[in-house]
Amino acid sequence: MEPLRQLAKEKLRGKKAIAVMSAKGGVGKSLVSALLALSLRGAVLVDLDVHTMATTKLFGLEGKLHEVTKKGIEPFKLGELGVVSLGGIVKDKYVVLPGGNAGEVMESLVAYANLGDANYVVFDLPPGLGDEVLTLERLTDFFPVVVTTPSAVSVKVVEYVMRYLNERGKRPLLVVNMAYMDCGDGKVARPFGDLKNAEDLAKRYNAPVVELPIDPSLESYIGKIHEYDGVVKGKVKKELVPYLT
Amino acid sequence: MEPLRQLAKEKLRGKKAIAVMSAKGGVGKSLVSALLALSLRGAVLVDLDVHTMATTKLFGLEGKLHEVTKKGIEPFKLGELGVVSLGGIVKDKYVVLPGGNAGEVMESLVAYANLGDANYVVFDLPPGLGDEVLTLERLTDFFPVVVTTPSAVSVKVVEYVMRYLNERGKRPLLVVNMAYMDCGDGKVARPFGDLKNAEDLAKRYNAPVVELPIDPSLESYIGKIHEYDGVVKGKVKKELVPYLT
Amino acid sequence: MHEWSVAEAVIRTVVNWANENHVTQVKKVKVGIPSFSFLDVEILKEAFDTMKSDSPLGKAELEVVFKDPTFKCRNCGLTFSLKDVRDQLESLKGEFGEEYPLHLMPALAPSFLKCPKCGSHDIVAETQDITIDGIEVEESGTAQTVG
Amino acid sequence: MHEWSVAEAVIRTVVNWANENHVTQVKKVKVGIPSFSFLDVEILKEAFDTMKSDSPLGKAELEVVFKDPTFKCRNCGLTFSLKDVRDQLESLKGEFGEEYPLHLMPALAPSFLKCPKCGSHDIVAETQDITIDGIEVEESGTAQTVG
Ligand SMILES: Nc1ncnc2c1ncn2[C@@H]1O[C@H](COP(=O)(O)OP(=O)(O)O)[C@@H](O)[C@H]1O
Ligand SMILES: Nc1ncnc2c1ncn2[C@@H]1O[C@H](COP(=O)(O)OP(=O)(O)O)[C@@H](O)[C@H]1O
Ligand SMILES: [Mg+2]
Ligand SMILES: [Mg+2]
Ligand SMILES: [Mg+2]
Ligand SMILES: [Mg+2]
Ligand code: NI
Ligand code: NI
Ligand SMILES: [Zn+2]
Ligand SMILES: [Zn+2]
Repeated sequence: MEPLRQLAKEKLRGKKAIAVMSAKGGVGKSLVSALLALSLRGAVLVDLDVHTMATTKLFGLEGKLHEVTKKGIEPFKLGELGVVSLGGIVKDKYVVLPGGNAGEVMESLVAYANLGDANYVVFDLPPGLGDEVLTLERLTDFFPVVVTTPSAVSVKVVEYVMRYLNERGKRPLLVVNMAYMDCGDGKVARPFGDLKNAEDLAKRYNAPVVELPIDPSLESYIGKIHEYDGVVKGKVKKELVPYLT
Repeated sequence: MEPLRQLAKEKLRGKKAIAVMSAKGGVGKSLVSALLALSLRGAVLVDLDVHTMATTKLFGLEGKLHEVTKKGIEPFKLGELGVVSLGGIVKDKYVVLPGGNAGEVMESLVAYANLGDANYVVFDLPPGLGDEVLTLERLTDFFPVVVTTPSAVSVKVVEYVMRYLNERGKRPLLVVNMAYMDCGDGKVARPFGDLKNAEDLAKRYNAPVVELPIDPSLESYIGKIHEYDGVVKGKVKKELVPYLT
Repeated sequence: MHEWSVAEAVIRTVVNWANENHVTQVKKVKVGIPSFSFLDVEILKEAFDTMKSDSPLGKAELEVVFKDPTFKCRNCGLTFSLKDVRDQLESLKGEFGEEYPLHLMPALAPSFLKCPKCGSHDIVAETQDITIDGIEVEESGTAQTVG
Repeated sequence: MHEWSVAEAVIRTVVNWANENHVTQVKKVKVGIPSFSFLDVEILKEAFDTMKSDSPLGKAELEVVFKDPTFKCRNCGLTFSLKDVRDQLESLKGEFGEEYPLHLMPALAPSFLKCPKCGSHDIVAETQDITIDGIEVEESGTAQTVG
C-alpha cells in the first residue's frame, strides 16, 4: 500500500500519457516534449529529468517556485499549457540523489501535481533506461515517443529502448531529430549522417517515423520556447500530433 | 564491510582517476573520454554509463565479450589502451535497472577489472547527478573533467555539476565541446552560440577551460575511434592532457 | 498546503483497500510521516475529515505518527539522526519558507542534507515518505497492520 | 574464473578488518553469495587458500553460504523465488555459457529476469551481491558477526 503511488495513478486515469524518451542524452527529448505539449490542446508537461530540469530553462521558469494549494502543486501556466518541474520545488539547487530516491521524487511530483482536466500529460524523461522508465510504467500505460538523432551511436543506443518497449508490448513512435538542415535554395545538409540507420531501426520495430530538421534559430528561443513558431514546431504539429490524437 | 567496494578501492589506489562527467547528455562525454584515454600513456578507460555503453560503439567492440581470468575482467586492448565496459558482459542486451542496482553494477565492474599497471583510469560517466557520481566518490578521489557545449541550456545544467563539485572541494576542468567549426579560409562558425556563457561559468568556478571544435569527420570514425587523428584529438593531446599529467 | 493531497492519497488508498477486502467501515487509519517533512497535523486532519464522507472512511479517525528517520552515510559509514542535521534543516526552512522541498518530498533529503562528519550527500534514510501503517476496522475491532 | 577476484576481495576486506581490530589470527570467514551467481566453491576455496598466506588469515577456513534471494516485483507486487525463474536462468546460461552476466554481477538480475506474473523487469532482490556474514577469530573461539 503506497498512498502516493496510488494518488499518482488516479491523477493519470482517463488522461493520455505520452512519454518522450531515449536512452541517449542530448538528442532533443526536452525540446520535443516542450513543442509537443505546446501543440496539443489541454496538456500538462511534466519534467521527470530531475537532475537537469531542462523544462524550466526552455520556458524561462528558473528560480520560480510552484504555488501549492489544496489541489496540490499548481502547474506554471504558459497560455493553455501547464508545466510541472522539480525546478519549481528546489529552485536553482542541484539535485543529487542516490539510487531509488529519484523514483520516489518522480512519484511525488505526479501525485501532488494538479493535473486538472488536462487531456494529455507529456512526460519529459531523462536519458538512460533506469528507474524513471520503470517508475512511469508503474503509474500508467504510457504511449512512448522515442527520440534519436541520425548518428550511428545514437541509433545503436536507442535500439535498446525500442527492444525493451517492444518486449513490454508497446508500439513506440520514432522521432529522428536534427535529421537535416535546410540551407536555402532547396539544398539540404545532413550533419549527423544520412537517415538510413534510423529508418532501418524504425522498420525493424515497425514504428512510424517523424523526421525533424535542425533549426539554428532555436537557440534564441531558449527561455521563451512557447514563443517559437518555426519549422520544427510546424513539423511537430503537422506530423507528430496526428499520431497522438 | 563490503568486499567488492573494498577491492574496487584498492584497485584504484595509486592510480590517477579522471572522471569525465556532465549533468547534460549528448555533450561529448564519451567522445572526450575516448580521445583522452587514447592520448594518455598507460590508461584504462572504464565505461560507467551502463545504460548506453557508448564506448563499445565508439571502438567497434559490440558483441565482444570480456575474457575473465584469475586477474579479473581483462580489458579490451586497443594498442596501449585498455577498455572495460558492461557491454563486454551483457553483449547487446539492454540494461534496465531499478534504483541502486546501477551503483552496485558499477562497483563490481571496477572491482573485477584487471587494471594492471595502468597509470590512469578514465571514467566515462552517464549524464545526471545521481548514483554514478556518488558511487565513484566512494571509490576514489577523482579529478573531474566536466563537459558542456556552448548552448545556454547545457551551460545552465552543467552549472549544477560545477557547484556540486565545488562544494565537495574539487577543482574541475571545464571542456567546452563543439565550441566552433572551422569552415576553411580562416572562417569559424559557432552553431551552438558564442562561448560567453561557458567562459563565464568557468570564471565563476575558477576552472581552467579547454575548447574543442566540431569535426564533422568524426562520424566516420564511429567504430574505429582509435584510428582518428583529426583536429579534436590534436586539441585533446595538446591542451587537455597537460592539465592531467 | 499539500496536506490536502496527502489526505486524498491516504483516503483513496484505504478506500481501495476497503473495497477489495469487503470492509464497510473503517474506524481508524494510522499514517506514518517522516518528521522532517513537518506536515501540519491540524490541516491534515481537517482535510481528512472533509474528504472522508460517503466512503467506508466516513467515521474513521486519522492517527498521525511522526517517524524520526535514521540516516546512514554511504561515504563514511556514519549513522546519524535528525538532531545531527537540525541546523541544516533550519537554514533550509529559512531559505524556502514553509513549503520547503523536504516538506513536499522527503526523498529529496540527500540533495539538501549533508553527512555531519564527512560532508557527503550520499546519505540514505529508511523512512522515505508517507506510509499507511495500520487500519482498524469496525467489524473486528482489532487493529490490522497493512502496508 | 572471477572466483579469484572474489577471494581477493574477501581476503583484503577481512585483513583490513583484522588489522583495525588488532586481530592476529582469523579461524573462519563466512561468506554469503547469491545462489543464482553459481560461483564455483572449489575454485573459490582454492583461490582463498592460495592467497591467504602471510596474513592473519593464514590458517582461516572459508565457509560459503549460498543465499536464495526473494524477489519482489514493484510493478504488480508479486513476491517470488528463484525456482519461479529457473527456466529464465537456464536459457540465460545457455546463451552466455559459464561466465554469464548474473554470475559476474548478481545486481544485473532485473535486466535479465522478468516477473513471472506480469513480465516486468522492475524487480528487486534483497540479496544483491557478496557479503561477509561472519568472522571467527582464534582468540575468543567464538563467532563474531560483522558486516
Ligand atoms: N531540431 C533542433 N534544432 C536545433 N537545435 C536543437 C534541435 N533539437 C534540440 N536542439 C538543441 O539541442 C540541445 C539538446 O536538446 P535537449 O532537448 O536538451 O536534449 P535532451 O533532452 O535529449 O537531452 C539543446 O540545446 C536544444 O536546444
Ligand atoms: N567535437 C565533436 N565534433 C563532432 N561530433 C561530436 C563531437 N563531440 C561529440 N560528437 C558527437 O556527438 C554525439 C554525442 O557525443 P557523446 O560522446 O556520445 O556524448 P555523451 O557521452 O555526452 O552523451 C556523438 O554522436 C559524437 O560522435
Ligand atoms: Mg532533456
Ligand atoms: Mg513510494
Ligand atoms: Mg556518453
Ligand atoms: Mg555493495
Ligand atoms: Ni504543504
Ligand atoms: Ni567467473
Ligand atoms: Zn559521511
Ligand atoms: Zn510483476
